[in-house]
Amino acid sequence: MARVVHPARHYLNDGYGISSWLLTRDHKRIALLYLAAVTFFFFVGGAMAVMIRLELATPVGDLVTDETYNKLFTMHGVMMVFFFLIPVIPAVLGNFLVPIMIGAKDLAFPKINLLSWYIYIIGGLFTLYALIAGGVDTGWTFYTPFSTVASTTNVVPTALGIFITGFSSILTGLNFIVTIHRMRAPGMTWFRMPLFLWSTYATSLINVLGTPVIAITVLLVAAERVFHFGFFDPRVGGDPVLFQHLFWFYSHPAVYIMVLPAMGVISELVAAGCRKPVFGYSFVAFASLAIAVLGFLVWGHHMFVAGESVYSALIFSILSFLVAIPSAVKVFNWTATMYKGSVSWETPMLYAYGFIGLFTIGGLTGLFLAAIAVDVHVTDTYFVIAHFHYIMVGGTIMGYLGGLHYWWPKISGRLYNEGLAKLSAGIIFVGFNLTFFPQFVLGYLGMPRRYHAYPPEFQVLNVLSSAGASILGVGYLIPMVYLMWSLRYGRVAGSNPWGAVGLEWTTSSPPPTENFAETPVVTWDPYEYPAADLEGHVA
Amino acid sequence: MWTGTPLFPESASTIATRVDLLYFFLLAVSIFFSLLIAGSIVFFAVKYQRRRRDAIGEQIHGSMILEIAWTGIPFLITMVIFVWGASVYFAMARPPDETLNIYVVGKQWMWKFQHLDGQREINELHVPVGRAVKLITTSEDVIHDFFVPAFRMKADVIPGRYVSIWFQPTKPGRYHLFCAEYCGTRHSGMIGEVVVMEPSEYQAWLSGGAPEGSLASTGAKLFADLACNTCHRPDAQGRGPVLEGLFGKTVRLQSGETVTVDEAYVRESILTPSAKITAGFQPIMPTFQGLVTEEQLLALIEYVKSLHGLPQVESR
Amino acid sequence: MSEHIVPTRVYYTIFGILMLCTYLTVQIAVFDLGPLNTIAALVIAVLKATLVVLFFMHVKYSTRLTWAVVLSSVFWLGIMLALTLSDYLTRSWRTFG
Amino acid sequence: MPEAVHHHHPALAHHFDDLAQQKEAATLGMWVFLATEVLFFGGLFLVYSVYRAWYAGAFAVASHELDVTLGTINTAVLITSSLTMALAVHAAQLGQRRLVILFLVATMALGAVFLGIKGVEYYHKFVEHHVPGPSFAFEPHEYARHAQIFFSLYFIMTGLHALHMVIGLGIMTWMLWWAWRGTITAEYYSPIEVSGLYWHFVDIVWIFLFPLLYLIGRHA
Ligand code: HEA
Ligand code: HEA
Ligand code: HEC
Ligand code: CUA
Ligand SMILES: [Cu+2]
Repeated sequence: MARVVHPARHYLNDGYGISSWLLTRDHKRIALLYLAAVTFFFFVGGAMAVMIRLELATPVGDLVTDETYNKLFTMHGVMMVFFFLIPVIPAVLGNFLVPIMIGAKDLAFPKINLLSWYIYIIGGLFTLYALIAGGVDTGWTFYTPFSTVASTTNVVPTALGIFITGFSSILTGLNFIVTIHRMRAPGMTWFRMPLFLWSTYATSLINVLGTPVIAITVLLVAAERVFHFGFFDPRVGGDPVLFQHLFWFYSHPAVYIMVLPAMGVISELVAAGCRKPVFGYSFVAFASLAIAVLGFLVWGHHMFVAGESVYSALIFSILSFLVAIPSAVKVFNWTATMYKGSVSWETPMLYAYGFIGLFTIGGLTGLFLAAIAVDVHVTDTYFVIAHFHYIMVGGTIMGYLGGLHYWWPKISGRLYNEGLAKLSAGIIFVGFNLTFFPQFVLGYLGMPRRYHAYPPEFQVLNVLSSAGASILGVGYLIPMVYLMWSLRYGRVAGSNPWGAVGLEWTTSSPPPTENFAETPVVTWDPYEYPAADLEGHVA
Repeated sequence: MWTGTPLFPESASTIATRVDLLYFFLLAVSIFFSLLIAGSIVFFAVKYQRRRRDAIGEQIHGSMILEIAWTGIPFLITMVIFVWGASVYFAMARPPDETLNIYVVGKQWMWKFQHLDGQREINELHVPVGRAVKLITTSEDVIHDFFVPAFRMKADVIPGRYVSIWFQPTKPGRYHLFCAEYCGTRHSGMIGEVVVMEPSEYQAWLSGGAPEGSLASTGAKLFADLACNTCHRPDAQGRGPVLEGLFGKTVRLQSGETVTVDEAYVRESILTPSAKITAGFQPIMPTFQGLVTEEQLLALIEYVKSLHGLPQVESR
Repeated sequence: MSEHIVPTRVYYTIFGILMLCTYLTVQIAVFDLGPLNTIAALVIAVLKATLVVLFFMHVKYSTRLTWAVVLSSVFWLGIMLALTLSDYLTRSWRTFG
Repeated sequence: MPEAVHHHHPALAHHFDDLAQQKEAATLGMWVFLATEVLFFGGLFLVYSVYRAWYAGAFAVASHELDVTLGTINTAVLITSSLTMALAVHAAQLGQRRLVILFLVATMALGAVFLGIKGVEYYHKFVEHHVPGPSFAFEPHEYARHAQIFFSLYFIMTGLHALHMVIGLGIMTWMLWWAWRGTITAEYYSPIEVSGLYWHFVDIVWIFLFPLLYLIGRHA
């Protein structure tokens, strides 16, 4: 095959050896450090999902004990949420792309960026310690007073793990905010920024304003266990429901931390996949900010049956409907972008289709949950489980995989095997729906979540779900293989394999350590096609 | 393979059909939009498929009219759903005046039911068809959740508080009762059944056995055993306030505030008398924290309730 | 630019006011003003905090962006307090009628 | 200012264009961090508000156990340290190295005094069995349960505040070293300025803690 020359010096060969990685301050290398770490946690969390689904293949609890089962879903939730889904897109793709997309040499605080990774790893080690030392069984939500007085498992190390990791999110968010405000290249105005940056910025706002609250909350739980404080203990007059307010004040906005970056990725994929500006650019941009702000006003919808007052339930319900609107606006705009586009069927675009469809289903079922009367029936059932896996797995992971495939040539300088990529995208799509669609039905039937054993009439649907999960698992393993393979054997990508626009495609693949040979001067709008003219734009 | 696999839950309470109706509406909205989006994606992807390697799309930037439409229409739809959902929810939250009251205590990992006539049950609850039933729930340890799918009814059972929920069964039968809030190791084993019976059968079941007498009479006995009656006397001669006719009234406190006497207030008065001092009295009542169980508290509350001077509104 | 150099006189004045406020808040606490006690204490605390932010922390002389960061942190704190208290304050409201 | 001066400044990091951009980034970064801190402490203030509203009586009684005199002295100490901090920044802006050192030392000394007094107060509480936990005791007995919540709040709020002070002392030591070494100049003083922001913030937290914890129901 025709070998295109690799750029002679780039960030990957700029220094070898362990310390050139572990002490690096290059945002691109740090992104790869994160890539390794989050992938590890994904597979740990995924292995637990496999165990959960195996156990639920039969109605009786026969594979693992109830105690173990409770630990499995708790650790699954904790790993997947705090150590995989929250960091995944910001810390991997965001770290790699934010400086490049605005034409900067690095993030504003490279040392703090590296520090964030170490903090993340330390938090992860605490949690892994909790896992190895026997696990924790409170559910990822740590509801009091169970977590503070009843549970006898490793709540404190897990809580500390989450506390510590929180600072990694905060610092990453802080770094992005400052970078986007202060480091844009000449001519890169706010409305010339790619939409991925808008959504990263919105995500960072949530990171900075929400994460400290979960930090203090889990700290209170740990303190209550260690020092016998009484904030959430009804025996001394504490209110266990107060914990839920604090927890969800962060954890609802956190679901937007988990989906907004994926939305940003989708905007990029759709634009490049259609070679067309994103329809209604400014609406999509402001929708991200609207989601970030409104997302802070709805947390009480997790507490409709938890003993919150009837009137505040009404407030939280109506606000939850409002926060759905900007998401709807985004979905419509992406779909409209395809109209009269030059629509590609390459792998990244397949994932984008998957995201839009599955996110729509997940989001629409969110409306069921926001309608209080229906939520009373389906809360704490598999309906909720299906809702959020549709958004988080069907949405965010699809977005992430799409982004990873789209930028892989930039990151690695190589092309992966398109046939295998399409195949695995298909397998993931089918496996995903088979896993989680039956759970909607189960949920409305009334099967409670966090159940180790269940009435026999629910078995058929559960078996379908378990079968789907095994297909899904295979689907997730294939990309691991061909992406790794491509690092060595893949065709050399060239600087712009997709014919896309955006500053990242104007520099070589892989980019040099300082990202650009010369600081670019931006004189064009985002997504201004055709790409061919682009070279001429660079000053 | 599908025999015995239900795809839709039974509806066995007055509220269930109302919830289902809203559910179907939501389903219709969702199917419409899912098909709209998925259909458009497939259609555009096929119709505008990239045919030349260097083809670009038509450079369309947006349309104000469309933006307004797809902001406004979903907004209106969601407001319909909100109002609908809220009104059904209000019906759930507001029990009718005439209810059959039953006390529920959740603990790791069982349900205890206490009928006013004195019957006690574990993990099984008998109720008559066609009557509104109000459950006054509390927990001995952690948060549990009382969930009967066939009734579309669910509420967290919270330690330290009394949460009331109500339902009116419409069909005799046996229905799943689940604990729906994670509560520890045997959470999935904290299940039971609600048995809805014809009124006549229910009467027969009731008369089947109430060895200990009514709940109020248990409370009366406790009231004497714990020496409450040394201070609380019907003749206003005791050192504590008269409790007759107190329940449901409004009491003025020393701090100048007023409170309505409900289950929570009586409970607090017994466990933390100092928290709210009744105007005109000294804070001399001792705390009974640790001396009475949740179930004994319920008996005492029921006794205080039974001291109503007026004809009882919340009849059994 | 925030190169603005504040004359030390300003710092000393602010310091004086802060000390005075501290004295005041302790004195006021002794009188029984009913619920006004808490309000008075909070008003004084907010006043003191504002002075520190504006002068010691130079926000008065800073960019709009700094103002925005300060105000949004306070605003978000307000969201947290207001919506949570909306639950606590209405819990005892009856649904009857 | 001419470009060239900036470019050769040893403190300019490679990825910034000039010192001005670097300074703006540092200042904004600290402000964003402080926004985070507002919500961190905000969670505690929320818990406080709820229980203060519920158990006003017990909180008033429990608050009486705190030593207002020590609390007031500490407030004054901290405000003074804020003044010296502001003056340190001022001196840094003017490049008065010796004054910077002097005011930093003063700030640190005042911070240490604050922590010392706090330690004395903690010791008293420990002796009086007012530390929540199995050995907690409180008279009058009927307030004991809710007083325990008050003291839990007292310890966690002042404890986290004190932790911030300790971190602040650490930062100040570092700044002292930089000032000593002569890194801090009229051109490059943003490290001092940014550390000052942090110090003032910690002061503000105390400005709220003091009335909320020490001054409730004093009149009774
Ligand atoms: C990334 C994660 C993510 C995202 C983005 C969302 C988005 C939404 N979620 Fe979800 N949610 C979770 C993750 C997420 N959720 C998790 C993890 C839980 C459970 C936690 C636990 O208990 O363990 C949960 C639970 C949860 C509950 C509580 C359920 C319960 O426990 O009882 C509720 C209730 O209102 C809810 C609502 C919503 C709504 C209204 C949206 C909206 O933002 C959705 C908006 C999107 C759309 C509406 C789709 C696009 C729209 C169209 C294509 C057009 C048509 C639109 C209209 C007609 C409006 N979610
Ligand atoms: C944020 C992200 C996230 C992700 C990605 C997932 C991914 C998956 N989840 Fe998870 N899930 C949660 C977040 C997530 N989940 C949360 C927050 C909860 C609630 C927890 C709680 O209640 O506290 C939950 C709960 C939850 C439950 C409910 C448990 C219960 O309530 O009892 C179930 C049940 O089916 C489930 C299944 C799955 C499956 C099949 C996947 C699949 O997508 C996973 C696919 C991945 C793989 C299969 C890995 C591939 C690797 C291999 C195949 C190698 C495996 C190796 C060995 C087996 C040795 N999840
Ligand atoms: C030593 C005397 C004493 C004993 C014993 C006593 N009480 Fe009381 N009780 C009082 C006084 C005095 C008050 C009013 C002051 C207050 O609110 O604390 C009161 C208030 C009450 C109230 C609130 C009434 C109102 O008008 O607000 C209830 C209910 C109550 N007691 C129930 C009981 C029960 C049940 C017991 C036994 C388990 C009991 N009391 C034992 C003295 C006593
Ligand atoms: Cu009780 Cu779950
Ligand atoms: Cu939510």
